Amino acid sequence: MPKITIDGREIEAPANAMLLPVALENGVHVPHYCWHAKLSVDGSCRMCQVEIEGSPKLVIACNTPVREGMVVRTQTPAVQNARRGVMELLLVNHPLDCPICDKAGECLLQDYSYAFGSRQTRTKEPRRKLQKRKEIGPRMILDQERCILCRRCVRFCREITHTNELGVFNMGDRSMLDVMEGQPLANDYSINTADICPVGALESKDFHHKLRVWFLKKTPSVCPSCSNGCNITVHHYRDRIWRMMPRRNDAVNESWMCDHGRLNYQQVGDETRLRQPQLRRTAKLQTVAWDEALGYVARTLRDTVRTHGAESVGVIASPHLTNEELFRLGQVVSLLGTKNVDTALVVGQGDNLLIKPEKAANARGARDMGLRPTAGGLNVAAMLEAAAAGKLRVLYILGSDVWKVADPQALCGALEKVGCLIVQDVFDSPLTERAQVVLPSLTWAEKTGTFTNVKGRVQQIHRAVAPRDEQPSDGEIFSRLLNQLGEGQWHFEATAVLEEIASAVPAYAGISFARVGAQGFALPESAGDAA
Amino acid sequence: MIVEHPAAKKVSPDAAGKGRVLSPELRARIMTERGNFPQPRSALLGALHMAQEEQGYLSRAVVDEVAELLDLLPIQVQEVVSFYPMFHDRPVGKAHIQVCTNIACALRGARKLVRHAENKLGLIPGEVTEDGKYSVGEVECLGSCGSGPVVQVNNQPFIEKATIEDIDNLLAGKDVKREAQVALVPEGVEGYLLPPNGVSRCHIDDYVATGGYEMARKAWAEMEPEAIAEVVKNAGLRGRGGAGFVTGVKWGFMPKDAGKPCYLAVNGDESEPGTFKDRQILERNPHQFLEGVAIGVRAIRSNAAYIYLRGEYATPYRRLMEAIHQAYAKGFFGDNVYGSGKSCHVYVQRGAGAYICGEETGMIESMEGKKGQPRKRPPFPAGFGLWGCPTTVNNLETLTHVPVILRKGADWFKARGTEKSTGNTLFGISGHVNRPGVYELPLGTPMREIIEKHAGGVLNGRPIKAIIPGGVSMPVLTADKIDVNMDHDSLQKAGTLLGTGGIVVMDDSTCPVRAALVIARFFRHETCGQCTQCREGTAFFYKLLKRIERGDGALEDLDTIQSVTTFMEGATICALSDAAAWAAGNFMRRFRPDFERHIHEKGCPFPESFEP
Amino acid sequence: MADNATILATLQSRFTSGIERSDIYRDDASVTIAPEQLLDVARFARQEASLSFDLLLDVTAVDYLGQQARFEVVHHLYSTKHHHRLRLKTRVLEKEPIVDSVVPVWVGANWLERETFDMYGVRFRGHPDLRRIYMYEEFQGHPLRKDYPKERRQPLIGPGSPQGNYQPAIPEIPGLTHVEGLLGAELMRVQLGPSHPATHGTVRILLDLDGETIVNADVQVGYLHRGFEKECESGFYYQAIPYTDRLNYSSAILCNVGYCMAVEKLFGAEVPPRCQFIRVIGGEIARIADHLLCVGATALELNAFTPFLYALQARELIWDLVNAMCGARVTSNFVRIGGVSADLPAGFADQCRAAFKRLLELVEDTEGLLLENPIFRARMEGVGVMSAERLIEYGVTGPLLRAAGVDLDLRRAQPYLVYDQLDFDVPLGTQGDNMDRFLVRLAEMRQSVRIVEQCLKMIPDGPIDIDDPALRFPGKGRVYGRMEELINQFKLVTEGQKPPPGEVYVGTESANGEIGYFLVSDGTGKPYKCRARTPSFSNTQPLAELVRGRLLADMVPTFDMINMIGGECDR
Amino acid sequence: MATQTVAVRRPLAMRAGFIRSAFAILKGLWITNRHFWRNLWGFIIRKPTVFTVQFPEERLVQPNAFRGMPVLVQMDNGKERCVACGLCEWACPTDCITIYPAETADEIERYPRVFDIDMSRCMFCGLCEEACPEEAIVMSQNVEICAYSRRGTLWHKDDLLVPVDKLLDTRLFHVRRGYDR
Repeated sequence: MPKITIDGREIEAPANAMLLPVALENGVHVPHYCWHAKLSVDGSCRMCQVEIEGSPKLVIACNTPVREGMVVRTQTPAVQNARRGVMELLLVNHPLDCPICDKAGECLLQDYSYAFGSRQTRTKEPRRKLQKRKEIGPRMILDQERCILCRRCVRFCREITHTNELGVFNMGDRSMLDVMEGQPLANDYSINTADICPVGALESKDFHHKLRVWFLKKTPSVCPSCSNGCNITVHHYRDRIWRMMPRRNDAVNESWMCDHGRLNYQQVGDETRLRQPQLRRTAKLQTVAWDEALGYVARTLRDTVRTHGAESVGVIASPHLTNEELFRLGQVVSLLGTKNVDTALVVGQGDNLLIKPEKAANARGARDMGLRPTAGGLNVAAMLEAAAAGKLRVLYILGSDVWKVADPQALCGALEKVGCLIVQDVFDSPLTERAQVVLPSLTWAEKTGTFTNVKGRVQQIHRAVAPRDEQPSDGEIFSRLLNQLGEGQWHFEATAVLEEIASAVPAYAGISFARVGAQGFALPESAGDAA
Repeated sequence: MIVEHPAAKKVSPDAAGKGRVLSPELRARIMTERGNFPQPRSALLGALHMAQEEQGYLSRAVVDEVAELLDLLPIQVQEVVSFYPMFHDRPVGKAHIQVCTNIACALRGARKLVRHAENKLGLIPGEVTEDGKYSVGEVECLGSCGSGPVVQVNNQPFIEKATIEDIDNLLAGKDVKREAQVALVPEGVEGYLLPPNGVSRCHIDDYVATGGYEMARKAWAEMEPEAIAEVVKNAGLRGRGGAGFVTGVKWGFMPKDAGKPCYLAVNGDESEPGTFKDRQILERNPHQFLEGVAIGVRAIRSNAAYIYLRGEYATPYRRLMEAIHQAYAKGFFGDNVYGSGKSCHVYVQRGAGAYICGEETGMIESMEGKKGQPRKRPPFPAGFGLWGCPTTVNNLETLTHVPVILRKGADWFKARGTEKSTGNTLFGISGHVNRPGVYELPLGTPMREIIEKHAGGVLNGRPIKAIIPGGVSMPVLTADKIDVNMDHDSLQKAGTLLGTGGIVVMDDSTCPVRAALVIARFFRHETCGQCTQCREGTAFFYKLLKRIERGDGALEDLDTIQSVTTFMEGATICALSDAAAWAAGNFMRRFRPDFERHIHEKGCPFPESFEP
Repeated sequence: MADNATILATLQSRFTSGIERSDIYRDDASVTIAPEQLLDVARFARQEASLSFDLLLDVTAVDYLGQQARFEVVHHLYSTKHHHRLRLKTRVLEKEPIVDSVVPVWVGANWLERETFDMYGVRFRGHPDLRRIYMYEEFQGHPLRKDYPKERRQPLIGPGSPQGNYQPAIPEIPGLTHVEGLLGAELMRVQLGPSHPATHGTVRILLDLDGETIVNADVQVGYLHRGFEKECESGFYYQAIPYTDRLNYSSAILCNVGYCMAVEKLFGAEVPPRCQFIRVIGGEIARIADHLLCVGATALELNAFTPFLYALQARELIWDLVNAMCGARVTSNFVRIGGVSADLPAGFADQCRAAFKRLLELVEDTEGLLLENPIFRARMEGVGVMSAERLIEYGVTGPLLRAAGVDLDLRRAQPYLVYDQLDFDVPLGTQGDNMDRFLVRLAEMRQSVRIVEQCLKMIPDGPIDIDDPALRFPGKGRVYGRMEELINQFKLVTEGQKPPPGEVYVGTESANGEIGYFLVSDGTGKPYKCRARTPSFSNTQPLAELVRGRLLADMVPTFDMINMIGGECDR
Repeated sequence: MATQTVAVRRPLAMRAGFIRSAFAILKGLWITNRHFWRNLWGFIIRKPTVFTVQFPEERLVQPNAFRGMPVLVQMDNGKERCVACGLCEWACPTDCITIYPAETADEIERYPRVFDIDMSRCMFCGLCEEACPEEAIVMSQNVEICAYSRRGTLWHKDDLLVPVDKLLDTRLFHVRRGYDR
């Protein structure tokens, strides 16, 4: 562990580390463009020059290994002059695009120019003209004029996705970033290039000209699209999600996320979402009050169990719910006494980077919370069979994944026959068309709780946007059902429920929100996935 | 042009596919070339040269096909194609007339030739005549400054000291005279780099007759690598590529047992305006150089040398390849050389017109078939060079000294030149002198002697305005510094550097702003575009100087130049940025009154000056 | 005048243990003292001859949310004798935010402490009457606390409030001295205001009358409370400037100047000379407008209608000047951090001279109609008298204090901007009655005219802004065409000026006395604390005492002469 | 330069009440009469010296610096100069501006799809103009912004557009004076 001194502060650095990450980790902000924690060192932007005692010239911190006894200065006049120089020269050809550039507000060029650059423009020369707003992929736009040729994106495509779509063509000041004709930037992770672009050269089409970034509020969360559980930051404003950005977590997703997950936020603000509970009194579903709907559900369940036995009730859980909600659901199930409980899970394609085949954020959590058939219980297929045979009288389906998983004929047959279908979901679906009761569900962005990813890492999600009309969360629905079904006063408060889980589920012993923290909590190895 | 290499491993080209544009022969040759290198990608530049020769230009289909042959992605090939000025990704004329407009040629009126050709064809640079026969291009330095202006048609030998009539003849399809460049060992100098005046020692027998390859034999058969390095170190031989590092010491940096192959990379990419010496060695004395290569390979415990030769040098390339064949035939190269049981191979790669590939790591990148962008250091080439292996990079002229040193001993060598700058060197002198050319002289020869005695004084006897002592990347000197000695230390004291020893003389008709502008244009054209300061700063200088030259400058622009030079010096991966800053900064500082006159008089105050 | 180091040394030598910290930042001396020592330090500061901090300018608090000693109660002191300043700071715990009241030392602390209690919930031990002052009794929470969300709705405002059956709580008035009138009758309680034709200012005065004699008065301010400080703290530094307009809306530029000077002091920056002159010109013009309103309205409320029209006609001329200069007549929003929004318009000097000529005629006429008028004199002379010492103790500043003969004008005592280069008189009264106050204002207008005329002659050419993108937007022409300047504009607009962390107080002489801004910066673009010490608030406080025992009719001229500006008093 | 204190001169003590009162009355009459004749004369020669303006028949001529309601500059091609950069929206202390940007095929790719100013909240402070990097929003001479409903105080983009030449002599002249500050 070499000891080095940065700006008079003694710092212990890991051996063989480069100076720049060491400085950044210790709170010494050395400006940089081309360096990125997760990419190889390029060393071309020259912004991170620092002074090292005994070295005649300034050196770039990103490519200087730490040495025992190294004395580094980052604020000397020479360093400041060098930074001013890089800034001035970078801006010589930069287009006056701040007003129309989506990056304005989180642009490193702006930040560093204001902090380290010269105050006045000295150049009077015309600026370089290159192609603007070139569509380089289904989700990405390139503005060559804005590019400062840091080549982060090039390295991303070379080193992370290994797809090599981007390249720098020509030499000298004619250099420009581009793709080859016929080979668009279309990989599954293409929007990450917009994140790592320090300027507005690469922009995601989805966020293009949507909102100025300084309006955005940020809430840390976890991507709901697959069981990898990529850490994200939800950017929202006026109770609407505008974009999602990956949040660095070296144990899960490094600094990346896939395009599919990133763009999978529209459903939260969808106008066609279910907002009110509905009840089918006659042939048509009618909007009713919450108490009425829940009362009906509780009554139906209780009466069915009483008259036909617990085995005449089936519950199909959703792997999109949080651990806390699933735990509550488990309590409902055990109160009813039925063993017919399973989770419908969509399994699709995965890749070897981030995308996992299980297309739900909390499939592992659903298994861990016991929402799978126990001895003598029926799984999804068996439940549908039983329903079609008229043995199952009430089917309580959460989410619409079952529609994608089950054999359509079996499902239709089951739904025809089942006495009472209760559907709890975010959207209308063929299921709701056949339902007796429809309960609206909340999306992940509107609630707080935990997801367990495929590797058994428990991670927090936080409410980013407020639900409309004080719509209760799924956990709240289960708690109210519990209240109506049995004795006791159940409430739903994620912190408290997680404490209950900690004491009730052995694998989750000792878990709490504090322990989960921002970077998640890995369940012990012994608590292997029961799948 | 590529001759099948004796050492090439045979790689059979796959069966000709459909929709292919390259001829099967060419595909086979590319596959052969591919076998020359540890990594297929290294064959890229050669393959592109061949493909361009056959196809005229490198269309997308060619790019795709070359990529396929070399296991690359089209984008990797296209990046390289777009990087090198010699590769055309759009059609050019059957005769692509390239006129060098850099400083030495410009001083001799290159601009008039360009204008004449353009007017005659009714073209602007970059266009092709309707019949597809002709196109005109300006190029930055063809490496024949001593015989400027120089014109090259396609990749044929240069038309030196070109005139307007030459252009007319060319366009009329007639033969064009090709006058050779002056390259002499002046009387009283014991020359060893150049053969005796008027003699060309291209054939191996001529060379062997003078005791050639004896030292190579000795090195391989009798000497330990350390001993060779020691002799060369004692001789005080400093690299002739510009930086002047002691060659023996450099060889000592190579790891003793790296567990990987080591390579000797030879830098024959002289592309700096004012420098045109290596060409003379290759054209007239290639075997001495090859012997130096063989010794160098031994000295660093390697078994292969890769020579990187600039792409425009058609004749030197031919001569070199012939010499290599002769040497292989004689067993001076190959496996088990001189019965040592070791092998020593030599390979040649051609550059494609990028000056930056003269920088050692830029050259290594280029040799690996990539864009010639210098590498960041650390790691240094001695540990991580060609294909990740330890590599020593030596200048072509430097290696040419080595056999002589071994033959005659360090003391003999040290008797030439000055204490710290030993030996002879090839001084190239160009610009406004009566006898421009290459002269072999000991280091430390006074500049006045070179200009007035050897080069015959300034044209028309005019006074001197400015002298660039060692290629345009070295700071310019004013006329009063003419008495400086041409060695490393003296020049450093005078505020400049020896560089490659290419002297450019400008007489008093010369406008220093225009001279600075031409040089700035060169650096702008040749920067690799990696580091911010260099990419933007060189272009910034060019635009700014152009504005000042036009008469639209302001006094604060001069201060801007001054401060931008401080941003560019010592701040980038390689030294090109420094060179560009020195050139612009020193012209501005040393000729500030002339710059100010441009601003005050709103135009150029030198009516007789050359055109930039 | 003792320098800061001496002040701190004096305090430290006397209180060896109680002083936790003392420092001088940007020429402001401040000491942090243990809560239990506050009263002793206060007494000492007031009584020690070399300190003699007789004027308590301000009491407020800073909420350091998240720290255990969450509230910092801040007192700003001034010495009318030595003309030096001191800031006393006391940290109190979040759990029991209690600190000693300094009312026994300075009676003027009364309202200031009530305000601090109201806004922060800090309680003052020994305070005679710790009620809310701005917010109504039913208000829940303390609005200036950092954890009080700006958007929060309260039961009595906004949708869902029980407006139908709302009965306002009637506060108890403390300290009734007479329960019965002299005539043996019951005291009559009369409500003057909040909107009364004889008061120009929204204030509610509960009066207990014995016949026509005022036995008791409780002055209740806060009807114009707009949460100035909360608004400032939720916006950037530059966004607060329009809000300062609305403090003393009859002399907005003076409020702008003080605020911008405070931010500049946080930066340690000084504006160029031309800017300083423009600020003086603007400020003095605004001062004339303020005095004209006071003079005219007083005449009106004493039933002299014509002088009112003359005064307002004169003020109209002033508004034209302000309009030409700032682009608005009242809400000038003229001064900027690091400069002013625009240079003086072409021909402004001539316009000024012409306006002043007519203005002085009108002032003369106003004066001519009033000063000889027996009715006016009868209602003004000898009314509302209070001793200079008592006024100082109340924290009164400005013309009110000068009318009592106290030589306290910050332009003279602690010259700022270019006042030290100017030649002007400070008019003082002799008897301290309403007539003196009236005359001082008249005289000050003439002095202001004199100052502006001098400035117009002396004003140098040069820049009107600090050319530093950390403070001031770059010139527009440069923003449109140049990259660095465009970026600076973007950064400055989106992130605001970011002064280094620290706290400063800047007091300037506004039309009604010292307007002081106390800013705490945490290094971000938004002020962590932005406190305005406004003269009207302190000046209104002695009203009850001024009219006690006088006839109800005396209430009107006394209140007029205090010249309470609602926006400034209630913030 | 120096400042000094001076005592204000108080009117003489009231003696001989009647005479002085009579004198005061005469003086008052003299002053008011002077004003009366002066105003009358001004009325006759049509150069009124009173400051009353017969609005709406008569309107004040405002100085160039005058800050009326903010408007959007309309370019010669009829489009707004605004590119929806959002700086004014952010700088506005009262949050009265609402902008929704969108993309166009024009050379400058961005334009405000929606640009609303809530005039009931606007306080005419001019910070939007100061923040604007494009000279797209400027204060105008117009102050007549009353409406019959709250909705009516919401001004939309089309209402806000004012051709640039209409602003040139007034506010733009003023703004451009400060270009090279």
